Amino acid sequence: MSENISRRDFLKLATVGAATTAVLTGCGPASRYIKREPYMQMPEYTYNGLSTYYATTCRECAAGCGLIVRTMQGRAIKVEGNPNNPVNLGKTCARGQATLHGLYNPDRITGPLQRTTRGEAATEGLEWDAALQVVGDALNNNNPDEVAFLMGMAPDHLFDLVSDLAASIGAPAPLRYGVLSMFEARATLVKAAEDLFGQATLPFFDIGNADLVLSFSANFLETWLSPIAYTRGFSKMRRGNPKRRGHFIQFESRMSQTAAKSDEWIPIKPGTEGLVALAIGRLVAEAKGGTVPSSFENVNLEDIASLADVSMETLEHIAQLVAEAESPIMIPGGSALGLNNGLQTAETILTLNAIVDNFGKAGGVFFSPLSPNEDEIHRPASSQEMIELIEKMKGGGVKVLFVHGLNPLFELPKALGFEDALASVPQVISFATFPDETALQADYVFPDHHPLESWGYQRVATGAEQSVLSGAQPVVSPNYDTRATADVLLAAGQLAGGAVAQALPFQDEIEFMQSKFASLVSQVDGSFSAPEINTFSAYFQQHGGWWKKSAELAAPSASDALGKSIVVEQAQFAGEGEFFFHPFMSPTLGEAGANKPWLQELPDPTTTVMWNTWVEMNPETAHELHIENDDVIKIISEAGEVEAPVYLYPAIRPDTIAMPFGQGHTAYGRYAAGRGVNPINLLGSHFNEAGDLAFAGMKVRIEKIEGKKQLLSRLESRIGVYNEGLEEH
Amino acid sequence: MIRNFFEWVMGPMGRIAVLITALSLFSLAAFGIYQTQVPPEQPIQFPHNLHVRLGVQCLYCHPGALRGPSPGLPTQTKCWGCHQQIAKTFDPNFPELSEKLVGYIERNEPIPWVPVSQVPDFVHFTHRPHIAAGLNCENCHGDMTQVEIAENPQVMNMGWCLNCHKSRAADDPEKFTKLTDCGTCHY
Amino acid sequence: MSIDLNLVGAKGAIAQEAEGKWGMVIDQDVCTGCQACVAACAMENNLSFVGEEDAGYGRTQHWIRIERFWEGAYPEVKSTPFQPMLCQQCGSAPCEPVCPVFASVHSQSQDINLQVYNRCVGTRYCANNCPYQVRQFNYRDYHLDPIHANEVDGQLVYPFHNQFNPDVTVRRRGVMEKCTFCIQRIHKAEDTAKSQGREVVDGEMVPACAQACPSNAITFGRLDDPESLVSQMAHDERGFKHLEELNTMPRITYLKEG
Amino acid sequence: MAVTSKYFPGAEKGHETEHEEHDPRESLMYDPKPRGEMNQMVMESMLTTSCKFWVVFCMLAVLVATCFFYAWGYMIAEGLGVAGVMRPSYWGIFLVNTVFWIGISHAGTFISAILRVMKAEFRRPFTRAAELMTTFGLIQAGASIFMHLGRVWLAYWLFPIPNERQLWPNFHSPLMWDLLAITTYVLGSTMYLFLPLIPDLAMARDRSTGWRKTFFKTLALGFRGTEGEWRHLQTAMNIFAFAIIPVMFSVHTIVSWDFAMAMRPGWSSTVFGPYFVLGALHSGMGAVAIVLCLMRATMKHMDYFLRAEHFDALGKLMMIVSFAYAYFFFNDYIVQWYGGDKWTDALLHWLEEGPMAWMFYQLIFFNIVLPWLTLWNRKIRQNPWLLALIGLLINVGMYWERYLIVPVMLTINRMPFTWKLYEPRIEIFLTIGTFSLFLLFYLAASRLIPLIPVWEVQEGQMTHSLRKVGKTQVPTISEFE
Repeated sequence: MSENISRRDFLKLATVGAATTAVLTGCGPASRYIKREPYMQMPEYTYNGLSTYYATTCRECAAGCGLIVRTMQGRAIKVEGNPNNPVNLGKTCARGQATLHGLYNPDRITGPLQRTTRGEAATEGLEWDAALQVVGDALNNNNPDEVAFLMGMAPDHLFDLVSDLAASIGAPAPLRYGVLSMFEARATLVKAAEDLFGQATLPFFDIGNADLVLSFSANFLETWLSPIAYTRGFSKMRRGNPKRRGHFIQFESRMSQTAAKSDEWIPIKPGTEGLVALAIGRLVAEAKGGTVPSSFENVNLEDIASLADVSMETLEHIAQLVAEAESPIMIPGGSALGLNNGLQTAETILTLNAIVDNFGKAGGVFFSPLSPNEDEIHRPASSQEMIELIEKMKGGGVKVLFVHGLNPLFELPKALGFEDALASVPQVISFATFPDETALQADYVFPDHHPLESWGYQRVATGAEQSVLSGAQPVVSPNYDTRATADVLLAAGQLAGGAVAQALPFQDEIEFMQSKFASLVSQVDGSFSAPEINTFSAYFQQHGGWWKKSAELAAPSASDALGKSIVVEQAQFAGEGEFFFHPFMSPTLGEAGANKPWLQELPDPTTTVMWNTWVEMNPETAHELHIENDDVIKIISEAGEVEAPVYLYPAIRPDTIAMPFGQGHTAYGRYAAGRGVNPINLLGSHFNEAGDLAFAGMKVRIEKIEGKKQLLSRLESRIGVYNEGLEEH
Repeated sequence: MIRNFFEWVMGPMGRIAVLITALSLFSLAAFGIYQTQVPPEQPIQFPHNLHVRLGVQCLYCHPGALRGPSPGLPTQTKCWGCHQQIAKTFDPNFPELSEKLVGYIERNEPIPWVPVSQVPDFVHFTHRPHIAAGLNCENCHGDMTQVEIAENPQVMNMGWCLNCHKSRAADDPEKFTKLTDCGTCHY
Repeated sequence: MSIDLNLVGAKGAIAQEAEGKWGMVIDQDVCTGCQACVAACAMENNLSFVGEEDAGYGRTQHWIRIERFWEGAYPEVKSTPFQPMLCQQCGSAPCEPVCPVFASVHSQSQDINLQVYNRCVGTRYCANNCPYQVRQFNYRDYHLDPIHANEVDGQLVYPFHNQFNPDVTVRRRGVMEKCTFCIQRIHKAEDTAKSQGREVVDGEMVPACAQACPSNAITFGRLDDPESLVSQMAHDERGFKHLEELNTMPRITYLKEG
Repeated sequence: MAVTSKYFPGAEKGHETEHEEHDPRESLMYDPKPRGEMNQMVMESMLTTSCKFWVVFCMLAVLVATCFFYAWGYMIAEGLGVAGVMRPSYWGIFLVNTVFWIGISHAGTFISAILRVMKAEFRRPFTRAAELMTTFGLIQAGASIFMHLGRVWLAYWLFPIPNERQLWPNFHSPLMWDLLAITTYVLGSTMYLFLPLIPDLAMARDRSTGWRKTFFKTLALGFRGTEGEWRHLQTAMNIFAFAIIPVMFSVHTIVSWDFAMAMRPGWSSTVFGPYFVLGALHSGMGAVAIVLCLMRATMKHMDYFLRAEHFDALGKLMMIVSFAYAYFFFNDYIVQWYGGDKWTDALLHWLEEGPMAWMFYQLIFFNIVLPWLTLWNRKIRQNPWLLALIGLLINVGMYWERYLIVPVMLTINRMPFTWKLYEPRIEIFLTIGTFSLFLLFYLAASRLIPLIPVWEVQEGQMTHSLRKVGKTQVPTISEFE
């Protein structure tokens, strides 16, 4: 009873009472006080609840879109597009939005690491001074010819620095590679332009002003070249002109997100894009009544129609449209070029543009302008060039390998044998920000800042009409004990001394960047100019880059193209099997998005699958094979085999199966590791004339794994979406 | 049985028991409410009244109130701006200064101030419009010339907000809807 | 006071003004279904990701989702135009009258549907009654799941929490949530305009989805201002509203393909 | 014997005569026993407990502790993620249970109030058992409602309590009406349960010792059976009997409005009110049959009080109710089908061909076909076990009906992109929990209060007598009621 209540009990009761009152008062007074830790000497504007905005560059892919990051109290809150940057004009894609999930990813590498046995998670930390020493020695003690630099796709300041570094010590120039460049077959596109117009450059397709777009499996709304810019163009093509609505036809064996927006999707047989282009070219030329170009003259339409599995009527109807269109444009896309006849296909399609004579006209084909401080196009390495490096590594020709911004163990097909090659390299130094597969195989990991924490600039290869140099700057102070790779290399260069120290006499990467701006400072045709370099680089950071005021699109010459004779032969498909294999880049994940949970949770635009890999298969085919949704099947190619659950995809050729690239990591953090499979391991090492991997040139067979199901997480309903009502649930 | 109980209650022991029970329950509730209102322990016993008397404006140390949502808490550099020129700072008789403040400066550590006037995180309070509406700091935070350590003069709960909002918008129906709209503070 | 609030509720139930204040136009002809709006919304509004299992079980926290359906069979198969579906901010919202505690109320000043998180007790009646199925429920404290945390000297540290937008409440388990037309941005814009003694100009305030949309498919603005872009586009002949027959008076106009 | 002597002077004699001449009808009313003996029988039925009883009791207690309290606490701590609710089925089994238990609770009031008002004689022995069902059922219903709240610790916001936020609940919301109606019903029916209990408690008080005596003494409120007390009691009971009937009808109508007021295909139907009330009675009658059968089987002397005639009457009631139910059932579906709204069509397709179709057909069989086939037969009606079995199946059918109405109908909405089927998770345990709690209450009650309103039975027997007219005996009812 309450007469003999001890003091302790009373206090107990009292606290209970306190708790209950706190609860009962609902949104009454805040009963818990928060201790706030202000920054050292924090500038006032950071702690009055107002946000600060910094302009920088998105580095989720190589397109070089400008960003404006909202920060508050030293934290990055939200990513928005930079409205001034000509590439994206204030827009961002999903991957750009999710950059923050990289910055604040719980799996980031927090400091320099040393690994005793490769492949094991166990590491021991070391100081940055020691790290610098390691890099310095690596540069010094090795025969320059045996030092190799492997870098990401983006042509940024670090690439320039490494090029200079390599040149100064006489090492081979750094290689830039990205699986994205493989999927969009950049090398082939550039080579085609070189063959046709004698100028190695990326064509720029002005679909914004076109009224008819023929896309040969170009996924320009997803990841192709510069998706934001091309999406803007698409929007303009459709709705930009109130009088007319642009017509859009997509040739592709599977209805991609891009094809889903087309007015006509024509599922031609894989590998026949070039032939179809030839046929259309002839029909158009005849319809226009002009002279039919030599290479198009003797084309057997019926054969092509039957080969491509498309009716003559369709071909004629399309040719009719093209002939009547004011400004038609034809675009060669990744999976059309990723074949052994890819180069010919690319040339044919570009020539098709010549037939309708849209070069240099609004809604036609142009050359992408070079970046301001760029002398010639530096395209990323083709797979062929990677093979050369791999052979060299295998032969023991590489003593130390520097890897930055690239995850070759994930992005290169197993068949290319990078894994073994890596094993035969004595010293591997990775600058990875995240613990990816390659970093796991590296002896040293000297983590770079996350892009949002680092300085830099990035050249825009294509997408904008004018020449653009996007600028990057840190929006937050580094979260962890990371260091900018450029600084590491510069410091290490000083340690190494000799030629390197002379070639790169810079204190830090900012000085280096300024040295690269020098030519731009006083240029008047730019977005801004400055009296001297410091002001210039201040503006540079403020505007998020430097770009020309006016468009600088050069026009290719039609006559060169028409003059060239093209022979398109049949595409060869490697391996035997009843299915064409169509790997494609996941529109939401991209090549490196798998460790960002919100990208994982974004439904794939066409299948609405989240968090996993699937195999797309035509329902009829599946029915014949007694395969249902979510049945796990084994896909076997000459190079390897993977297991993945089936998604019955109504819009894919019955003789084709498709798989998205992006999942299937064995490392790369808690959200990516052990999730889905990596279709790239099904690809064999076959190349086209331009040296690009013939990734679309595989045939595979499938085996159903009896009784094994894996429920795919779909956003869409399994009942309502197919209008098939209640068959499946 | 009931009757017995009532008789016992009516008896002297019963009355005492009832009294004690009632008192303990009451004090329990009182203590509970008090618990939610005690001002927190501050790293430095900062005498507001002294500074105000010396003529330091509120907005000097809490400048954010004029422009943005939160007024901000001064960093040690701000304190140091004045105090490094004040002899008293280094006078050992004033440990709060000569030890604590100087200590923070020497260790170059931030001062972990504890904000006193807090609203829960589902309330989005902005100082700017309130200052713009002609309110002064003391209207809500009390007269700082009277208190040493800052503490809440009143319970900052929704009823308190609404009373002021309503009284100030009584004559203007449009303003009234805006000021009593849930979405004005909760989103 | 109760009377005022009852009026608010009643206003939601029998909306006088069909026009509305804030509105949106979504052009399905140019929407490429790229999910940029979904990601932008998630980043702006502190949406929590729920993981593979819950996502597959219909518990995704997307405030905006992109729908597409299939028509016909191969090779004449066609996917219907991508259709972003988000809270239609109905003028006469079915979700409002059914909430027993006024957690789902009509904002008189902004004329949008509010969800007052701290008032919500989680009856989920509003979600049942929403014909658009755009209200999401917090089934767990997803953002406090230890699997997102690192252990730093004995304490769980959630790096993702650094990114939370301080202008938006982080919802705990058991409450309903939905698209707010980025009301925090509306407030910011109005506050800025007021501090400069002017009205909010058209296009000054855009929600995160419209801001990100690469194909400019989403337009946002004042419907009660005939000059504004959105109110002009809303009268486009391609325009239609979803489930108008229910007389919910949606504030979002969709422009159909072609 | 203070209770009855006043009313029936010389009743012993009358009873003797009745006892001597054999009455052909197997009727409780014409088969009186000495009141002392009868009271003793009731007391014994209360006091004699086998070890079986305690085994069952403990099992139920364990079930309640784990499936009800622990599971609920776990769900509160984890959030509703551990339950199966999702988009679009935001309401799961919790609402099913609520509706089901409210339905169960209806039979009690129906039998004890309406039949009392109608002066249906066969009601007498089992009014209390039925009335207990009302109270206990409503407790489960309330618990289920609170279970389904996302933030149950703030449930008090649903009640109109003055607060510093100056906010009131929204009286537009059907949930609000629901809450008020159920609260009223709980209070009303509990009091209505207690009033007729008083004389029996007094009786028990006079016949028990030890803690039971104090217990009954406290509850009996010192009832001594004076004329004034009887008069007051009768008045009070009549008032409550009449007052509780509209409440009973309104409650389930209002519960049905939770659905009928919502803009969902399949839900917004005007017939839902009476449909739900009939459904409630249907399941309630079934439940009564089960309870009576169990009482008769397990408790001592019950075969005297509960006879074939009572089950027979109950069976007839069940059949009549199932007729009415069938009418409203088909009304609901046919009208909706006739409406031809495309969403409703999709919904009906979903019900008839979807994965839950088996439930739909079982519902039709158990609730309509089965009673119609069997209850015609007097033999079946009079067999307690068969009737209980039928009652059980009817309840299964009714549970399916609610399950179809809540989660399964919620699957189909106006946004086909979100259609998805609900799967119960922790709800299953919570459902088991509520059922065991219900049974536990019953077990406790069976040992704590007389389940047979013995004074009513005696009253009935007093008022029925066989008078000699010429050579034959005719049953009569004395005018005293």
